[in-house]
Amino acid sequence: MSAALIERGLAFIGALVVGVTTTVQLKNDWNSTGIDNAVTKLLLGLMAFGCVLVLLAVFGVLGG
Amino acid sequence: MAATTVAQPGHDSADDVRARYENVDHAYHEQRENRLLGFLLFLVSDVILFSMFIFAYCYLRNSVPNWPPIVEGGRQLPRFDVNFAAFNSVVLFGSGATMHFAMESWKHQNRQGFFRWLIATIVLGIGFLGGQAYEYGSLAISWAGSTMGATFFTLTGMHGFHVFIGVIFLCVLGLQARSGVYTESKYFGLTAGTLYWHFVDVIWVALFFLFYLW
Amino acid sequence: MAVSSGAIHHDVEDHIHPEPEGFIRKYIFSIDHKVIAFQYFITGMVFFAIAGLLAELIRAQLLKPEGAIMSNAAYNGVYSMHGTAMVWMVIIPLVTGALGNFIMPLQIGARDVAFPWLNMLSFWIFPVAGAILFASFLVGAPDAGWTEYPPISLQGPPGTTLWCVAIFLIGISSTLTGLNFMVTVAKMRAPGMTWTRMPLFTWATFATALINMVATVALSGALLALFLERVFGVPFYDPARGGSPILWQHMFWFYSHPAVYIMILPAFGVISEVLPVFARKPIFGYRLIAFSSMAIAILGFAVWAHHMFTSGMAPWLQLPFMIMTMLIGIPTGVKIFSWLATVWGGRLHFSTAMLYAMGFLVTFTFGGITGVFLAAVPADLHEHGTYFVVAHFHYVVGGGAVMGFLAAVFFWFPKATGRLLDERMGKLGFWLFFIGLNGTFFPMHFLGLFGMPRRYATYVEFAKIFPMAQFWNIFESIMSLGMVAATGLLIFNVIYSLKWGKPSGINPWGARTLEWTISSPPPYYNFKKIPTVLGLPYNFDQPLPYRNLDNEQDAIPVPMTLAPPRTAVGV
Amino acid sequence: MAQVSAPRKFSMGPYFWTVTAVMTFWNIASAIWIAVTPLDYLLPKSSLNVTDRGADIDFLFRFMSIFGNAILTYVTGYVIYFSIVFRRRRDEPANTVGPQIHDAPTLEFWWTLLPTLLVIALAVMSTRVWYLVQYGTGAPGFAVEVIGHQFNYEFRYPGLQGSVYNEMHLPLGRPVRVLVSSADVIHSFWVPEFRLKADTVPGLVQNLNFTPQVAGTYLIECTEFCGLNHSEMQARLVVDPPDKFQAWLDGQKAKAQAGASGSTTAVDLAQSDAGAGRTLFTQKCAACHSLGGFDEKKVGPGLGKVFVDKAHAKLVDGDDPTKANVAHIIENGYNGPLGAMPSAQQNGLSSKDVADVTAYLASLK
Repeated sequence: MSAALIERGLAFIGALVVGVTTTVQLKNDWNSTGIDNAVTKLLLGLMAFGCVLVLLAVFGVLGG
Repeated sequence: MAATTVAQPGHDSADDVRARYENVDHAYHEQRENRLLGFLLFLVSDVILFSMFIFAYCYLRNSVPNWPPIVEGGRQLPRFDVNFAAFNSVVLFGSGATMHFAMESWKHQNRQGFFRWLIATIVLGIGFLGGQAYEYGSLAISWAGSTMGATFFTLTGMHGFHVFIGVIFLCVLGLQARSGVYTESKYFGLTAGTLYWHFVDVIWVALFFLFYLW
Repeated sequence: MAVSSGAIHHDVEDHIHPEPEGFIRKYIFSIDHKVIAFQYFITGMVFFAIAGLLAELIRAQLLKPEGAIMSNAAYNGVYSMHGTAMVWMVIIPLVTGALGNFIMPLQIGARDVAFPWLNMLSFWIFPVAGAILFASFLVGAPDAGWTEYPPISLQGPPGTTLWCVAIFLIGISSTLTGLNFMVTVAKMRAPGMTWTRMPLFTWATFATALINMVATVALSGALLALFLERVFGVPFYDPARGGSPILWQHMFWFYSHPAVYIMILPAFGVISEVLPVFARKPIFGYRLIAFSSMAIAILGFAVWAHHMFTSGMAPWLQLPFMIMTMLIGIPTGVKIFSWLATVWGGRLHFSTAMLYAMGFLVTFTFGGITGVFLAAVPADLHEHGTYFVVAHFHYVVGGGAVMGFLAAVFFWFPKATGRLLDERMGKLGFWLFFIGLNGTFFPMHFLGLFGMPRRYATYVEFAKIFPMAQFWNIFESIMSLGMVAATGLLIFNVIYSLKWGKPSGINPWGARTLEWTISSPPPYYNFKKIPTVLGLPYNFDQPLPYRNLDNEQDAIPVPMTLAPPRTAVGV
Repeated sequence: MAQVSAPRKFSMGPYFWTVTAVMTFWNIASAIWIAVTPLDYLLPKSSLNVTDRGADIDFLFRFMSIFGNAILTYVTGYVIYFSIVFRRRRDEPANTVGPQIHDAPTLEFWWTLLPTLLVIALAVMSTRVWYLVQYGTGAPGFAVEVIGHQFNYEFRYPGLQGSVYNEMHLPLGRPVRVLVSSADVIHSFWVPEFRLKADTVPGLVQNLNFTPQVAGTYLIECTEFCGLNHSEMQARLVVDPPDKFQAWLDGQKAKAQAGASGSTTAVDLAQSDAGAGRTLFTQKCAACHSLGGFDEKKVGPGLGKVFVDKAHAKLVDGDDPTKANVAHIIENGYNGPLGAMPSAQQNGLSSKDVADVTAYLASLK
């Protein structure tokens, strides 16, 4: 079992967990007001997008 | 207006003034508004700093016929290893999530949870830095060797530096929180720390795509 | 009139910081925006003197086609340092650091800027950066001009690295100042001062701060890369190693074109304050002027590549930049016409500040017109890199930014010190400066068009095809002494008037913005009670639009009568 | 509380229309004068129309001068006029105020619209000239290369082995395409009498298209700071009648042959190294040639499919895409409707290098 495979596996699991939690948090905070919360929501969204990128990378859709 | 209630400046001691200042709550909120806007503007300027180098990277990448570039000796440089980077990215994103939980628990007066999540964040942050160090060590390209190395090490180095600062920032915040600097209603420092940490994560999203996936 | 506030509401029991005791806390590491403004003013004037001296060395060198006084190497260092110092160590700190710091918080009725400590920090970076910059003379001054295009700047003398460091530092200072001012204007306006009741100088400062905060960081990036390439050989710009010289030009001009708006916008603000006061007539088209400031600030980010029409940028890219550049001329023209309409039919008091403002209208208009000449790509193919460009930007910066700054000095000096500057010296100084400026830079247009490139230590070949070359260069060099005299006179006037100047009282000019409602010089805390604003400060026949003022005073302030002018010239 | 004398009615001022009429008359007069008289007071040798593009650019200068002069006259004139007629008289109390006018929408509308129309007109005319300078008038220009050095100019002519220094010759009345690039740092190629300029940027080739119309000797100057002796970096440009120019070119060729006799050995395509060729390509060719298809032009066509391109079965010189023919082009350069490519010798390629580059191109399949 090669290092690359382990890395991919961990990345896959991690991305799933982080992505889901981030999305859930985003949903919970959705109605919060205030400029700081607005920015936080934006950043959380982009982080979720980052997790999607990781998944795409894991399945070799992007990169490689 | 009740202009008469103003103590004549110069006639009251510094202590009176400071006392009055600290007891007036709207003064704090005013301060918070200013600091928040100031901090967000600081993040904006930081985004611009990164985007200049990202612009440089795209520009240099598109100004040569093939990428990764070919260096003296006709050797074409290898692409970066996606697998490890993907793993390391997840570590960093994870730290973003934990930081968010830390903030949430603080907002819900759950100090214990706050510290637990904060420590988790710091550990993950350090883990990411370790991963970066490992990757730097294992790379075949050098900083000054090619435009690829130049842009990669400069951008990721700048980002790593930001993460490093962030880790210290979070440690300081933790200690302050322990010594009771922040209260349930006044915790701007923590807000700033969280924003900064999320910002660092998001910058990495861009770098991860540009260097490993593009 | 209803009090609708765009800003945080300051209650009367709002805190007043106690004045610090001790010389150091008071005058050296002060966090008082007024003291910091003075520090900027003094430091800036010192650097102004040095950079002006360098300019005179340039003029002396060009007295002879083969170069009168120094070697090519020395000359290259001199003009590079002149440009760099004038842009980053003189104009920008003076118009943002000095003017913005002193006037803006007073105009919005605030007790200080949002982050006083940050303000102090950004000032103290400035002299350090200046020292580093001028220290580069010791190790070999940078020689590639203030633009430092690679690859030549990669081969430049060691001083070029110091240049990078100095400009990087001053860039940090500018960024912090911009951030600070943006928050101050956005959050700390007096109750009732909505965005559309803000004085125009504050509008200009806000627009400037926006550019300062956004663009300057871009320059920092470019400089960081240049520094890394010079010191560690990291390839960004060197074409031999895969880099691109054009990349630097993009990154550099993305800052440095907005930078000219950093220099000129505060001057616009000054003119918009000075003209109505001395014409006793409302500013014409308040909204148009205010919004055109923002329009310029924003459009200013989309025109940088008009500095690169001959640089080998992709041809199709040149058209949008040409069109944007021409479009940005329109809000500028609108401002000029509005200022003309402001004085039209007014009752003009010809104080020195007013003279400078009127002179500004002429010289800046001329600079703007030559700007259009440069915006047209084919014409620029002829003009680029010649003395035509030199003339253009000296008309804009010297005839625009500096004239506006001098108007501001004469206008706000009484507020800052409680004494008027001497008007006779001031007017004499104005005519010296105005004639000197035009005499020096007007002929440069023709020299440039007839083939004199800039940054030439010698112009033997050019003198062969254009025999008048030497005559005009001598003429310019002589005329430039007028500006030297004017500067010397100003410095003497400032020192003289600090001690013997006529006491000014609260409001010598009958102006109506908030800073003229508090004593001069203003107290440490500026406003005991934060005033309430009911309207625009430009209606000269109505009572002041403020409530809750500190000082009892005329509801309709009138100018304290200066010696009635014999002529419009006023000397 | 200070009294204020009631704001007086707005008056345009004594003789306002007279003054305006005088300025307008002056503007019309000077407009006519600028339009009809030669611009020799503003631009060198303007009346001679030294080049066709130069003439176009001079026309732009006329246009801009006319309106620039008008705007400057009005602004300056009104500043002076207002300063005189509206200054506070000695007998007037200090507290007199002007008419309280805040704006005049019609006025603002017109003074926003008119400049806009002006710059649009200027933009349109500029675009036309810019296009002609960039892409020529259609006829394939006679291509000459200019290469900037610290601190002199090098000129290369099609079919001429070796280079000419410090004196550029151009044929009279023939469309010319000047290809500008640099060997070291950024210089600039400027001929004031031609009104044309292009920076010489290393690793980049710009071109200027025009037709010289007047024989004579002109000055070439460097306008981009290039080092210690920047201000001594000039060269002469001689525009000759075609026959004289041809004679000069033949003379140069003869000299070059004498110099370079026997230097060109046969290319041995057998021993070639595609890897080395790839390096050479990025160093010597990539500035002008992409690795895409034929149509992905930089300066010359893309070479990625040069051996296998169905759309362009023939090479640019009409031969079949065999290794020998490709090597022949690389070795001897090319000059034709697609522009000018320097020879292997001018590019500093040994015959081994030529073989390597050919092998590299052949390997791109």
